Amino acid sequence: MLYLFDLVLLVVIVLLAWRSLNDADLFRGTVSFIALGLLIAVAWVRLRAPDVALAEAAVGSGLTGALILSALVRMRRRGRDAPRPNHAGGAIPRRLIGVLLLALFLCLCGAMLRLAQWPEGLTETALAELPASGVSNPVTAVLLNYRSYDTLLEVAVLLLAIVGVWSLRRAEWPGDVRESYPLLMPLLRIVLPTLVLAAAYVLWIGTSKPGGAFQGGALAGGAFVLMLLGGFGRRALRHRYRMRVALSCGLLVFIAASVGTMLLTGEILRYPAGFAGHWILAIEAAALISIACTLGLLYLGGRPEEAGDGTPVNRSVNGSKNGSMGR
Amino acid sequence: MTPQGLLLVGILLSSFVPGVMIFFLKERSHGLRTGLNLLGAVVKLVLVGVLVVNVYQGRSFSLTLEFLPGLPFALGADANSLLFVTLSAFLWLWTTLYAIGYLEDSAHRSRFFGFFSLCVTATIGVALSANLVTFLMFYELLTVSTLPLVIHRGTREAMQGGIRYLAYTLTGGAILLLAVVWIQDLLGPVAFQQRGVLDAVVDSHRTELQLLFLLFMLGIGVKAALVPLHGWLPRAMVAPAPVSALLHAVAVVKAGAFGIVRIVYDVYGVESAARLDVLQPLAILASVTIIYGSIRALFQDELKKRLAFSTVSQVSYIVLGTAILGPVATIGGLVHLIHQGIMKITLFFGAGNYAETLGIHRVSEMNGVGRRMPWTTAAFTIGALGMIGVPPVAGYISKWYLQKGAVLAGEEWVALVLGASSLLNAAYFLPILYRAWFLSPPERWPAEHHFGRWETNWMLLVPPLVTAALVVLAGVLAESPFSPLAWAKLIAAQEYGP
Amino acid sequence: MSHAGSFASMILAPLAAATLAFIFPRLGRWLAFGTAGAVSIAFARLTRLLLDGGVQVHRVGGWGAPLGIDLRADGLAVFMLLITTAIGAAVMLYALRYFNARRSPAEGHQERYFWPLFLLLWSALNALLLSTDIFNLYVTLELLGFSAVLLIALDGRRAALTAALRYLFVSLSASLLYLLGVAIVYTRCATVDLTLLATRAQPGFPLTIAIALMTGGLLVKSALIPGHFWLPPAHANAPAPVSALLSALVVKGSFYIMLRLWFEAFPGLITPAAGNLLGGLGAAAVIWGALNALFQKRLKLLVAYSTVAQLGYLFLLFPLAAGHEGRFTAWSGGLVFLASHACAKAAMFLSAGNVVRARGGRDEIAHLEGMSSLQPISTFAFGLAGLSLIGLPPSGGFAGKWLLLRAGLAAGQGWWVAVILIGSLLAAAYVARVLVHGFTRAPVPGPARPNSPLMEWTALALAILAAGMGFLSVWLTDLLQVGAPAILIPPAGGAP
Amino acid sequence: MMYFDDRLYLIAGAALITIGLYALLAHRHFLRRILALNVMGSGVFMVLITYSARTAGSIPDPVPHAMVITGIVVSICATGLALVLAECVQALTGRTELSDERETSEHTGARPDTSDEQHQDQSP
Repeated sequence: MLYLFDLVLLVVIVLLAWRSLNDADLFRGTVSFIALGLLIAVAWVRLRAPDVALAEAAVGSGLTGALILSALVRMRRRGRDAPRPNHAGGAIPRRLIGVLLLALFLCLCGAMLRLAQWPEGLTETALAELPASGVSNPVTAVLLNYRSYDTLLEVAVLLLAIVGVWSLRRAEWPGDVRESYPLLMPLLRIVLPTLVLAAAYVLWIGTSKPGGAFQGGALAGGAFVLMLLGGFGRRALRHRYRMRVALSCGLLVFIAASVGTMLLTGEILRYPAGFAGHWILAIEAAALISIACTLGLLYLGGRPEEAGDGTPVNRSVNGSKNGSMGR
Repeated sequence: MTPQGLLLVGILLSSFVPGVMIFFLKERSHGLRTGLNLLGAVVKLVLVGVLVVNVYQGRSFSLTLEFLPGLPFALGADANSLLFVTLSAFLWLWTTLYAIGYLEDSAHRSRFFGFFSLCVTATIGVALSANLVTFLMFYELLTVSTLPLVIHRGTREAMQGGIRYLAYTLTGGAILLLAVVWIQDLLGPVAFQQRGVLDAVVDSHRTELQLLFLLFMLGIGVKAALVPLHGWLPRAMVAPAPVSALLHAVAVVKAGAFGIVRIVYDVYGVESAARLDVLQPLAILASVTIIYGSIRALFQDELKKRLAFSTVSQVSYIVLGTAILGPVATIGGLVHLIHQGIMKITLFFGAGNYAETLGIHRVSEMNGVGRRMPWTTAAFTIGALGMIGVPPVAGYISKWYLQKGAVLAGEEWVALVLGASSLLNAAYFLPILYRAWFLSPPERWPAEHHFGRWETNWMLLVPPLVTAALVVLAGVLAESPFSPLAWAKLIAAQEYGP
Repeated sequence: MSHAGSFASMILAPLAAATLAFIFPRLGRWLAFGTAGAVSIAFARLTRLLLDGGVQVHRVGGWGAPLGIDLRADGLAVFMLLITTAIGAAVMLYALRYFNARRSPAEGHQERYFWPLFLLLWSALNALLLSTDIFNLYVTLELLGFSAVLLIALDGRRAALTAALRYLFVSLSASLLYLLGVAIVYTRCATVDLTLLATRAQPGFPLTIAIALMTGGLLVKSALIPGHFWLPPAHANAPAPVSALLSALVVKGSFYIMLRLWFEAFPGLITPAAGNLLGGLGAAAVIWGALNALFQKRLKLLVAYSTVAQLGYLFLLFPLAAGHEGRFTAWSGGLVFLASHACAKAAMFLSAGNVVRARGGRDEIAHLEGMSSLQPISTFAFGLAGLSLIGLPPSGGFAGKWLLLRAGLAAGQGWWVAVILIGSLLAAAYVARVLVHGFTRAPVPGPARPNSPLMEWTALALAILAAGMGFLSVWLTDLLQVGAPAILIPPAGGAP
Repeated sequence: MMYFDDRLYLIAGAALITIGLYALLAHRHFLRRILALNVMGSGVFMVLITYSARTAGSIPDPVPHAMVITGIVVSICATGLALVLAECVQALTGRTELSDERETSEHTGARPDTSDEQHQDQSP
């Protein structure tokens, strides 16, 4: 029964993947992609990876889909050449690609299926050290203790993304939807605080159960996006200095924690014994703020500038490429 | 660093430092540039003098620096290098003076003199290098620092000449690099002083060593302008006259000839080379070059081109002397390294004077030039007679030793080559002298300049007179203890010594 | 404790400075200046520790591999850090004057974002060089790739943005291939630590595929033919200091990971055929890149294609360092060549930037008349850097080629020798092409806009470093000996 | 431990990677390529997660889970950057596909028509 479920799930996943990439209409493709993300999250649950499933549903499917959809809308609106239908033609003959990739597929399957006798992985080691790690969720222990250095660099990637987006162009504010959807505002007034609370909860629970800064950050980031859609917060974004601090506080706190732990224990990010949980929570809290802001502002797709503030979207070509025009 | 080492470095730096400083001078600071140039040249000459005296008294000079893993950067002063160092340092002084006079008021002088100084640094480095990799380093530096001089004028023709020069010499350099790496692989680091390193492997690696010799000759033969690798030399004539003087008499061609001397005597050793049967082909190639260059020279109307083909021919005398087994031929070859240098530089100074003063570039325009410019023409005449080999001028000494050496070595056919060459030399130089002295001058020279009381700028006049005097002295006083001949005999004695 | 501070300043100082530069844009240049100082001091201390006490390992979080992530400074890492520090500092100085907010608002925008991006790139590089964890290397690769893409895009023109986007696509897909390889390796060996992998890796189909995937991804990132297509437009259209960083350092990052994988983690799994394949592609790159460079019309494209060619030389290291003799010679040769190319290419892009900037953005080679008299220092720097690319002594390029040639002859693989020599001649041809045009007389001293002396002299300093690096080659080789992969040193007798 | 057939998941992962790679090579529209990269990424993640679930321990191996979470965050950053960059390119070229290499290497054409906009945009 479960086998059948898996089979159907995976077949649908593969078909959706094909569809999302090859559908003649990009919009439908993107919608397929979002659905694909949700199904993949289900697959993660099947594979006993609830932390990943949460992250996938919130970030991989939801936010990515939202980003692509809004970009698609903007590109179509701008487009002198509307996105051409499917099969625009590639650089390399398709048949050749097909043959090569088929070979690759077979090689991959062969290699991966042959890994029949594998070592145990690091489960036992990770579990053995769990009591000393300060948290009881093993995934959080890996992310913020065993391999916290990866996470530090990952938070740096988030900052880099926002610096990059801001360096590229000025934001085009989403059109004001308040008038077309009168019910939106009351709804948002309820949903937004709930989401923020949920984010805090997910962060908190992450120490012991599935959840954590990224999942919480994604929720809060979603709230941020809704806020932007609802037209809130434009005034808040005017305080660009505060915004920048919020975006960077995760990384700054993480770096400070690295230096602090190094001074205290002699090793970077080796938390003082007995206080690991506190350090982790502090880092996660700061990271959550930065992650939420970053994801929200990625959705905006540019730097929020005073010039664009309050006025509707600057739809001209000029307005969209402004800052990047230096030489 | 020992004081001995410091002296060697000082000799190199005496042109390198002024050269680098000159690069950054403003174009208009003429006085400072001239001062630096002459100061460097004089200091270098003095230091070389000190070196020669000390070596003569039996002190040895060497310097090693860490360079590549297992392979140092090494300088040293043996008899061979002194011969070349002295020639270069001495002619460098006069060429500098000449160049200052020649380039008065032209553009880009800082750049020019900067590279000029680097060029001589490289030449001195070639002379002083004590192992193959150091030699290679300065050899390539020479290529690179000469290029800007060749293309100095910035004309299309100059560019083409420069590109051809670069193509030939860098290809040669790459081949030389291959040979150097290869021989290092075979023998370990090859220092010039240790002779006979090859003896042990001559029989076991015969073909490999023959091939290596070929590579060395291909690599170095480009600069020595051996036929068929000479193609760049006549094209490089587009350079200003002092550069031509430098290329032909002091630096590039000489470095090539000197390199062949080094390879045959100090890397292979004459005996090993003879056992490998590589000298005979080299002698033939040199002979072909001698005849070919002379014949081509015969048909050139452009004066500098005629001189250029003459160089192709004359430099191979040195190679020929090296390729013939026996001390006498060696003496002939080595002494010609000096003699050819001073004779050819005199000729180029003369040609430059004609061009700069009267606008004469072609032999056919030289009618009666001896009456307008008697001093220059006198110097030119001495140089030309030397080239032909008229006694008692310097060229005669070289040819005499070469001839005798060939006969002693049982290579009589070389005597024929030398005789033919002398005839050809006479055939392309005598008509010039005849025109200059005995035909009547035209009513107007192509582009005449006047320079006060002398026939031309004094800075252009003094150098050819000095070098012409040397040409005579080297011939007349050949048997004196400080003559080039005496030095060549010393080297030959070492090479063939016990 | 002694080395922890050095590791931390290497990675965290630029990271913190980048964050602060983002929050306080006006402080960007001062933060960069301070970072250069901090990184230099950390580098000096790390070198001292290495030379006195051998390889330094820092266990981040105190766990140690396989559970934790290790940082390690061995000879190779310090060697690469040396290059990174030197060029990073030089580019920093150059950029102080290159972007000037007072000149135009556009430049103000560039300046504002250049510093955080530059500092992030720097920390990514340092993190990459010090990491021994192949998953952590994936994260650093992404950090490096993103910052590189964004720095290119800073130029703002159409060509630059298009090139940046193409580079981003290529870089992302290559990273995913790499990550897939990491996944297989982790499953097979239960660790992602390079040192542990060396003991745990067993030959077999899965690991072969994993190595192939990782190598493939890294090859594309290091622009080896046929994965080179993205490089010329990206490097040629970026702002000058960025081009210098990209060509000198960024492409070398992925090459460095390849070295770690092939010679440290999986030396037993590499067949000679695989080495020869890489060598063959490298040889093709040497020739193809140089030929392309020779026929470019634009100066910066010429320099960029030259990078394609010069990167090819680095890959000759793979067959030669796996030969039966002269392995360490080849290894050190390739790396000395890498160092010298980094300095020379940075100098070349910076001086080309000076020349192009003085001409108001025009960079057609045919219009370089009078370059040698209008921008003498930059021309000189370009020429000196060219000497190193050609491989004339005493440049580092010469030292590197010399060692590679020795290794080639020692291993009896003469065909690589031919490639090296022909490549040198082609390099000479394209360098000479620029210089010869630069020596033609300027009709009129054009409307040149003078460059800051700092920009000119930075380029020259790097060029001198490259041209004289041969004299450092012994020191560099000794440095590389510290903790060199065991496979390079044959058990009987040392390296030649 | 719940039963599942890991081979199915591995094949599905390989299929996602291959499909993504195919779309990346075959399509030129920016958005399709970005989607393709995401699909490819999901494939890689699926391989990692499947392996972690296969390990014999009482719970799945948490290390690959952490890696995948890192990977997901990196992918959304990449997606965000690529989208904005793509929009910039579209704004400048009016196209939603990467033009030929030859076109991109000639930059001079872009300059005249952008110079005045630049001032306009940048003036505060």
